[in-house]
Amino acid sequence: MSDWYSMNVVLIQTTLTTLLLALSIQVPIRFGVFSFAGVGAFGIGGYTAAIAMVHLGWTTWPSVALGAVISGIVVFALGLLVQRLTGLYMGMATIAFTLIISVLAVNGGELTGGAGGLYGALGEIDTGHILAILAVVVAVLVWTETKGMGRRIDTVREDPELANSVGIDVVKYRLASFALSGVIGGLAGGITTLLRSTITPAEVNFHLVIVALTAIIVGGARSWLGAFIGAVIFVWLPTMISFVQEWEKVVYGFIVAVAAIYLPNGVLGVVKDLIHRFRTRQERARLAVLQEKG
Amino acid sequence: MQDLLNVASLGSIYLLFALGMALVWGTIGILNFAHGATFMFSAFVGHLVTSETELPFLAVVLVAVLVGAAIAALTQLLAFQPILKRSKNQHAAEMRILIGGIGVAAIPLAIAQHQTRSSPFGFRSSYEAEVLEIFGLRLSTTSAVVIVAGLAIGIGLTVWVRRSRRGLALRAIGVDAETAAGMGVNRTLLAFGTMATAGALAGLAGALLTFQLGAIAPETGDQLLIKAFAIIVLGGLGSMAGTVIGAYVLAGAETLVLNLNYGTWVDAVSFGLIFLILLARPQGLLGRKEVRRT
Amino acid sequence: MLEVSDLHVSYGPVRAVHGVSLSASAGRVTLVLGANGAGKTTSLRAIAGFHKPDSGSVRFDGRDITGTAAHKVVRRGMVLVPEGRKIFLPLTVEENLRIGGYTAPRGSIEHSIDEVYEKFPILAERRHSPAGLLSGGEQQMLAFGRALMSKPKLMLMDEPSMGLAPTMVERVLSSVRTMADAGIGILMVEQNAEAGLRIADTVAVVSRGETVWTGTALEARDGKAIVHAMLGEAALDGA
Amino acid sequence: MGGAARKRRTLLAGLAVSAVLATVACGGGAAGDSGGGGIEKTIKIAQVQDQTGPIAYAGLGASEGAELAIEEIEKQGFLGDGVKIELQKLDTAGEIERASSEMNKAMGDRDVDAIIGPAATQQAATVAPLVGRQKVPTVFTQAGGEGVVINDYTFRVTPPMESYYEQVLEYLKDKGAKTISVLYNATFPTFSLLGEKGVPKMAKERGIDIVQSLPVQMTTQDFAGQSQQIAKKNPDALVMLLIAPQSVTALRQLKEAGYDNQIVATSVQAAGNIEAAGANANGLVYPVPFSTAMDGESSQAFTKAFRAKFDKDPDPYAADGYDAMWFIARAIKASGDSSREGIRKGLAQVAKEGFTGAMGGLTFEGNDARVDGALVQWQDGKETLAQ
Repeated sequence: MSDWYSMNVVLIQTTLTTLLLALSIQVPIRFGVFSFAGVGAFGIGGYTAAIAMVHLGWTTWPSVALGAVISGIVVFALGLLVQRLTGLYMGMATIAFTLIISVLAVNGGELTGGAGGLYGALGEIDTGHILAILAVVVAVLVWTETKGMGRRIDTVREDPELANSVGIDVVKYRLASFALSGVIGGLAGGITTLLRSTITPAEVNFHLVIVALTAIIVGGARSWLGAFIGAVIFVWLPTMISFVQEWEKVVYGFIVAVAAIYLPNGVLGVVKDLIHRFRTRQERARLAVLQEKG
Repeated sequence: MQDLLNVASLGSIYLLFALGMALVWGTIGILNFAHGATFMFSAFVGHLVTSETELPFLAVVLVAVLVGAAIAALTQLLAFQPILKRSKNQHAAEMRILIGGIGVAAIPLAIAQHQTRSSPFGFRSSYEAEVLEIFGLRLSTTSAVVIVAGLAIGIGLTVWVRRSRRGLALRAIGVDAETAAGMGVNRTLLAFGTMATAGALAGLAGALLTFQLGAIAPETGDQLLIKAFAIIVLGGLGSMAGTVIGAYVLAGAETLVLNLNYGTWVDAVSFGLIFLILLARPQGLLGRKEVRRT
Repeated sequence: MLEVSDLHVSYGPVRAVHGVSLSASAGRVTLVLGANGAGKTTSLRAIAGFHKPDSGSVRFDGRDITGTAAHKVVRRGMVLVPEGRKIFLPLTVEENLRIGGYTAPRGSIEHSIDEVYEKFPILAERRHSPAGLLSGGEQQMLAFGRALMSKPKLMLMDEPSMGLAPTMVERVLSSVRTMADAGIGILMVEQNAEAGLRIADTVAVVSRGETVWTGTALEARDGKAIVHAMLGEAALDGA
Repeated sequence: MGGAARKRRTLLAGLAVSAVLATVACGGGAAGDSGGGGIEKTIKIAQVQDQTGPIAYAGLGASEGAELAIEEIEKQGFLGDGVKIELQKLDTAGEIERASSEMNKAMGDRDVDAIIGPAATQQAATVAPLVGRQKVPTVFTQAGGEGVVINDYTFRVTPPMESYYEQVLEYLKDKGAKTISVLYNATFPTFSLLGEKGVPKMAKERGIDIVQSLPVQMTTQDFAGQSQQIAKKNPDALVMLLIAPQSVTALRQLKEAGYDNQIVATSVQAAGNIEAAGANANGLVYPVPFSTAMDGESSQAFTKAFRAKFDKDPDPYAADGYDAMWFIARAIKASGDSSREGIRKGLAQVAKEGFTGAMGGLTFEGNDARVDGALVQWQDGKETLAQ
């Protein structure tokens, strides 16, 4: 077991950081805000953490924390600016924000290391640390998914006018989703960077947006659990299908397309369906037994 | 003056690529992420064919147009149509269409990368670009063709969508697909035709741009995709005229930045511009006010 | 002209309609009454081809059209004026009419548009403005006009008076009568039973997914007690 | 810190288990993995490089070169009779994450004695600290950026571009060039370094004026504007530092803009990447660490053997793989020990002395290779040594 662990520790850690990144995109979508600023936050958090370590000589966790705080603030400020936008217009504006972050990094001179990026920022992070941080993040998200809070957020997403009329401050909820997405994205960026020891502008790109989006849609967009399933699938899929060798990417594309067609609510939806069906069958069986007895 | 000509040339490149994407997205509401791959693969097949036998200009274009139409038609038939059929409404389908497109796009990309080892490819054609010199301005014949084709098709499509019976039906589908069906519009067939047309446009763009640039790489399509996305949002979704204007505005902004010799800031400036325009006019330059929620 | 018998329709596991039978004929207004959720709208949509029925049959003009897709049903001469009017708001008034005439021969379109403008002069005045700027009543006129563009033999109407001011209700329903008098068959679902009964020829009452009573409008008006029982108090408020 | 200690413990536990497994599997102690001394009968080398994706050409080329080297090593009995080398290819697919997980897999496999590491700087810089921690000797090819050769376990056989770019400026000086323009992709690390620091410094030393410096981005696809600006200034030569597809377009548009003077480029143009430019590329000069046109004996021998085995011309990436594999083989012979530690010691020793390979004479600065390289000229689909 521990042999397996040491062989796959990178994949395990990558799964966790990918989950954080996916969550930073999923949170605003659950609030009805089509924002990809989480990927920009990933860049800000990563760069901030690397700069704090390389230039300021900070230790691991203060660097990560600084990254999370700064990206939280920046993305919140972005939220104030773009909150009026809807739908894909919001999507475009936040993608523009993300790409601008990348250009800033290219032109950041000594501070950001220019096109070559920053290297040598190797933090002291192990799987336990990431799990602990993730536990806190997930706990917060579970709270936003359950009972009253969950229903209020669903209303904000599905029917903002209704939400306003029943006294839910839609604007406040949406801004909160920006801040939350910024902090989570910043954490993802900081941890990923200090695990790898490097960050370059080329990483903070449209491709990362696609990775995160694909993970949550295929996994399930409405719950953190869906994002988790998506992260597991997309991090482990390449190793699972590496036997097809050079056609790996073809198989990958095929699997993504098939998932989009046949899994309307993602893998999580299928699992929930199966559980539901199983329960109803049990229920029916129980009723049948009762009726026979009666 | 020469700069204006360059803007016209670059803008027409963007426009040719963006038109097909704008047509399907703005009317039948399909944001096709496989458009870049369709574009690239049409040119790639052109490359394969011309490496067997040398072909004249028009023949290469024809091959690419047919391949583009075929890929898009297949995408619609095998991916998007099943998704639409399995979705309760357009809103639920949108995300899945996006992801489905991403999956589909991975397949031709992987094939082309594998075949070319990602080196750039061009055409072997009897056509040789010549440079025209008029009043001291230099313009290659290919650029001239690209400018004329871009403008002609852009204006043609604008007029067609605005004036023709099918164009009207397409716009009606864009507003409310079900009610349009109630008026006798065969949505499936029209969507299929529109996708094939958009694919043909992608193929045309693929052939013309490969002639214009000399060669493209398998990844070129992805880079254009994000620009096209920006152009359509900039111009206003659903407005073909907006797309035409958006393409030249983006090209103008980029050329301006390049001429001031801030080459590394090009993306920041063009996306910053889009950001600002969205803030000032959330529906894009010529977009309609009500934008469907996504 | 239209014979619907023993229609069954379900949404996934929910059986919305189980046993609706209706008929309509040229020049007559058939009013479908029933409480909210009785299955009226579902029946109409199934007849027009927006839902596939589980069983039962829809015969129109002597042909079985059960389960025929909506865009084909229009070509047969039957058109639905949907609940909430569903005008294409960003399109202009005239564009809305043109899309209504999508199935008509191209040569006849201009003439049909003129006819609609004659019937509803208000539309002619606003022909080039976006339909979204029209008032509720004007939008209902436009919905009628749009449906007329396909030269229908039968119009299905789902709550034409919904959300309109009382004076507007009168005008809308009287134009329904006019259309029927011109020879078009009308099958109309209407919550406002009192106003509906004034222009109807025949009445069908649907309750909990089944047709429970049919008769003439006269019988329905006289037999208020029966209808009352079927519909519950709310529906005939003020009657 | 606590976390690090825990990690070390987990790791040790992992190592212990795998050591036991290895012992059991080999029927007792034949395969020592930590300084047991001696050369094993089967030496396993993992090649963790792109086999698919946008830079697959580097990994695929290196695979071919390495296979050729293995064939020669085994045929010669270079490491003793019957000693086999097993090459395990692990695909990084152009992704940093994949690179680090595949590296981890290779490092976790105790049978792997040495690794040929990722060719992209970003991937290499990410895994470099890890191989230092896990003490697995790793030879990188390409990966010309900073942060790659950073500890005793990291080596690199491809010289960084700026180390052999001097000859380009020397060539231009010899040709009598007084003014040059620089057109460079500033978002590509190697080119931004060379364009902003390297070339200006080299030009200044030779009294050449840079009249224009035009940075572009990775996403730039149209060079009409820049071409016209360059044609207007009409410098004696143009230094063009662009990625493969950009180069093809720029060459065409420069010609169209009427610029006909000398253009010099980079090794990116090698491996047939410039073929798509057709006649527009004629006369283009660029430096390469390896070319089939190179007239050195060892280079010629490599080219000949490669053609015989694969029925095509070797590209510089094949030369990388070939030299990397020979580097490792020489290291094993030098230390007489095919364990990880033995190979590391051997690599350091061979690096001190240098050796002759496909790229000609390789010398090392620390663990980082330097070669003279060659300046080649492209003419009608063929490279010839630039005169």
